[in-house]
Amino acid sequence: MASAIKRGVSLYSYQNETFQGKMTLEDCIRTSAELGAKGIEIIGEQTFWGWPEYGAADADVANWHSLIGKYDCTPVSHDFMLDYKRYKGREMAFEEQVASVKNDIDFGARLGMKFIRALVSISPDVLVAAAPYAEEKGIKILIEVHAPLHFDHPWIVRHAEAYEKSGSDALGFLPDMGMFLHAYPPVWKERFLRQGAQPEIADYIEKAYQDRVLSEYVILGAMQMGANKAAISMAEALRHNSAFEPKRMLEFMPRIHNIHGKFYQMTEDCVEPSIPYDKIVEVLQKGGYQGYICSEYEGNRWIEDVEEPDSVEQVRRQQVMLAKLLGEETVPALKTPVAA
Amino acid sequence: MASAIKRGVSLYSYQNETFQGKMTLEDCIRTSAELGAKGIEIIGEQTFWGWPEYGAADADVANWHSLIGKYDCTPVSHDFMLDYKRYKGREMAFEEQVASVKNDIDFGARLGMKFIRALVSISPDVLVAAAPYAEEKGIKILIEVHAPLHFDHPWIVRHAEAYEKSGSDALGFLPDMGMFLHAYPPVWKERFLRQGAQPEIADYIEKAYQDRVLSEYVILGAMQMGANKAAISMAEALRHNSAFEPKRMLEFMPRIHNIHGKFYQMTEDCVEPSIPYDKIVEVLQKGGYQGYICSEYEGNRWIEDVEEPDSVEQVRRQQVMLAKLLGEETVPALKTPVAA
Amino acid sequence: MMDNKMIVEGSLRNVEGGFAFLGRLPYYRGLGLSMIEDIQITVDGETIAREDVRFTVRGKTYTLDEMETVYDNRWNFGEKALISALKPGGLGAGGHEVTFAVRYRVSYLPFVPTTKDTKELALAA
Amino acid sequence: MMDNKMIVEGSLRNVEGGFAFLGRLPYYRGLGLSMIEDIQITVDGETIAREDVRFTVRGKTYTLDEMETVYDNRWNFGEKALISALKPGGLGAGGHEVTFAVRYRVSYLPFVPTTKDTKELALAA
Ligand SMILES: [Mn+2]
Ligand SMILES: [Mn+2]
Repeated sequence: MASAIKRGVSLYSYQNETFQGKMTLEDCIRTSAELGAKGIEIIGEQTFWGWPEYGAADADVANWHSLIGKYDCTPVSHDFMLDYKRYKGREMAFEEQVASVKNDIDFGARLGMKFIRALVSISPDVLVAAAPYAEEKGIKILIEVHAPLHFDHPWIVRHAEAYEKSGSDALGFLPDMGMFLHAYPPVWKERFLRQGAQPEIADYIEKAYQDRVLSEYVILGAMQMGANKAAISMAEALRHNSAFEPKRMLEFMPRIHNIHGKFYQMTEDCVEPSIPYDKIVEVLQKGGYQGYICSEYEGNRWIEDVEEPDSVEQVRRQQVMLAKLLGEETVPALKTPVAA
Repeated sequence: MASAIKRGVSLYSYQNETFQGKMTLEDCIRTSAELGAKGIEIIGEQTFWGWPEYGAADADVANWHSLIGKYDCTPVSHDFMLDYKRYKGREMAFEEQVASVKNDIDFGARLGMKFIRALVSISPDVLVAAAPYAEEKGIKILIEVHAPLHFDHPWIVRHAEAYEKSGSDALGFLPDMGMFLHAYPPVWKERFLRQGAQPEIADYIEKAYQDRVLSEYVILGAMQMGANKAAISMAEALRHNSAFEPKRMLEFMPRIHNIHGKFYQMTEDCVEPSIPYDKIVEVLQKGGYQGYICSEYEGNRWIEDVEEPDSVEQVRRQQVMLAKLLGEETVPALKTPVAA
Repeated sequence: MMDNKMIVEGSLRNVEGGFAFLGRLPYYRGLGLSMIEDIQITVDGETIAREDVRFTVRGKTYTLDEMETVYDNRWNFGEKALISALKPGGLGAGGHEVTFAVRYRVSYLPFVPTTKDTKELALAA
Repeated sequence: MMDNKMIVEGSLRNVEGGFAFLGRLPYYRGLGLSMIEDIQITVDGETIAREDVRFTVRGKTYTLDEMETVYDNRWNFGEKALISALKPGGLGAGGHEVTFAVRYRVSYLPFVPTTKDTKELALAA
């Protein structure tokens, strides 16, 4: 039986190609659609030149709608970046921040999105103040719960409390699956090895992470083994990453409306070695989740020193995995190769 | 109605007096008993000279039992310290560690304790290996869940999984209430002010903690305000402390058998300004907890630079607070002053 | 990310009063110009003074000091900006080692990153 | 904790071949002697060489090197150890500034702390 959970892609995944002009917006949308990932998420200012400082051109927005229609896709989320450090030496005042969020609500609505994604650096008060406007525009503002934070972090708890108190259903969460990092990603280890990390120390760190040893102990252990700079960096990466529990999403499910399907590497047999998608999908189904899981490929930055990332192939593999976990009968496949 | 929750004291609370020989073991036990805190917890090697390197004298152990009997108290926990770095340059091997834990199980049993407290630095495998011996001796080994860790930290989750897998009920948790640090402790702030922290920056840090701002942002904010060394230390203290949620104990209640009633300061009207004991007691009652809450005074180190800590008065105030929260009708009071 | 794609290959050339190349921001998004704190160009070991650096996008040219208060223009994602150095006579023919470093203020980071790219570039005609 | 109680007031005196005072470990528990990594005594700005420091508890005296492999004795909680410095002639009459620093290995800490106490002490008769 097919699941109520839907598949999507954040175009962030194709950043290596779009940065270099190797894929157009149409390539991105068509590729996702062919894989059956019909939900499209974007970082507004990555996809639309000009946003927000000099605005997105009407022609570009018209093109967006035309492509979404052409490939039978659904706009999911505009991920916005509130640049509250825009002015050197002072942070934006509260009202300026609220106005900036409203501007992104407008842009999200203009693109036909249901959600706009807020970063965790934004104060809950700003979002609460913008919530009535979001309701008017039919938009929900979702804060991205991202490692090293997690659903039991006091800052996220404070957001949750503020949302409840606001009484608005225009405020919610967008969990990034990277917070469930259950194994040290092989592509990370390999990069640190290329940078010269001693293999036996890299093995030790990988094993210690598997054993859930506290990051400060692992860093000390590596230092005592004589770790060089690359090996210490490999250990220090643990400070910002952790293996939290997917089941902790359950308590927050009524406010979870979109999911970042973060991944660092999909192997040839379509497995993410570091993030337990089987457990994740199980939890989401148990929680009655009916939104999208949007692929978010972030392995590019870990391999670009040695090979040109193939983002499309990586996304394809993750979509194959997701379709299988969701009980779909058809294996996602690409029809149109992207000219690279 | 009186609660099933019982009151106790960890003699750690009187460390400033016992270190200086101002209070004897009898003073400690009598004082606690007079306050109605009949459960006595100790750090074995603090109370018994010689433990573990040259052992505790039989006469000292006999004295312990005689005092426990004289004041109608109950031995609760021997907090042990597994010194796995005893040998310079190498950590104890697995079997040595297990043997060391067994030694402390024996000592706990000799003292009539129900529990021995393990530090979080110990591997779950070591505790699992020692569990059958603990069962034989009628002892439970409890790992102390202490800030910056918490019940959703992967290392604690790993312990919980290992305990479940072991099938042994001799393994459990001892939560330290310091992980529910809901406000910046006034005694910490005052100490940093004495060390020269700028008052406006200290106020900013206190407020930012109240707002649950991420520690790294608070540290940067303080630096940008021109924080001096003391003010930066005040901000950095946030890295190791956090406002987790008492309700997260509920899931683990079947394995929670003792509680550290950590406190930094009890005001004259018997309030702990930084730890929400009202919420904590509510959660413990909801969870059907029937063990002890043992006072653990740790304000001493924050004020000793400027005044001689009065640990007995601090413990008295916390016991008054606890008795009230637990619905007891009698207000705990001291009968015998301790000659200081 | 994209660190090694900051300098656009084959783009080094002499211009009126100096030399220039095309540069990209090493980031998964763009940034308003007020958040570009510094751009440092080093050629064959010699660092160009801050006041001798110019930044050009879509026909508009700025000094680094000017950029700090530009709130209505951006360095877009993947956009090739013209990075110029005032250097009378420009560069000599042949190969040059160019380092291009950008310091940018990112609102959500508790520090201000600098990213750089070094490439051996041949002077285009 | 207890940093300011490490040196026992009024305990400084000259002994055969040097001087000594009573010292306590600044910790809420004791430690096996193998975990005491170093003890440093500074008097009036002069630091005593490691090999000239002696540690005595309950009648047993050790050099610092010896202590590193002592597994059957402890510096107990609050216990006053005799800390001696070999210094021919000892100290002159009157007041002296003494700093007493201890570096100790704590299994659960990911670093090795050093704690010290400085006091103005008058030489007892
Ligand atoms: Mn994400
Ligand atoms: Mn404790």
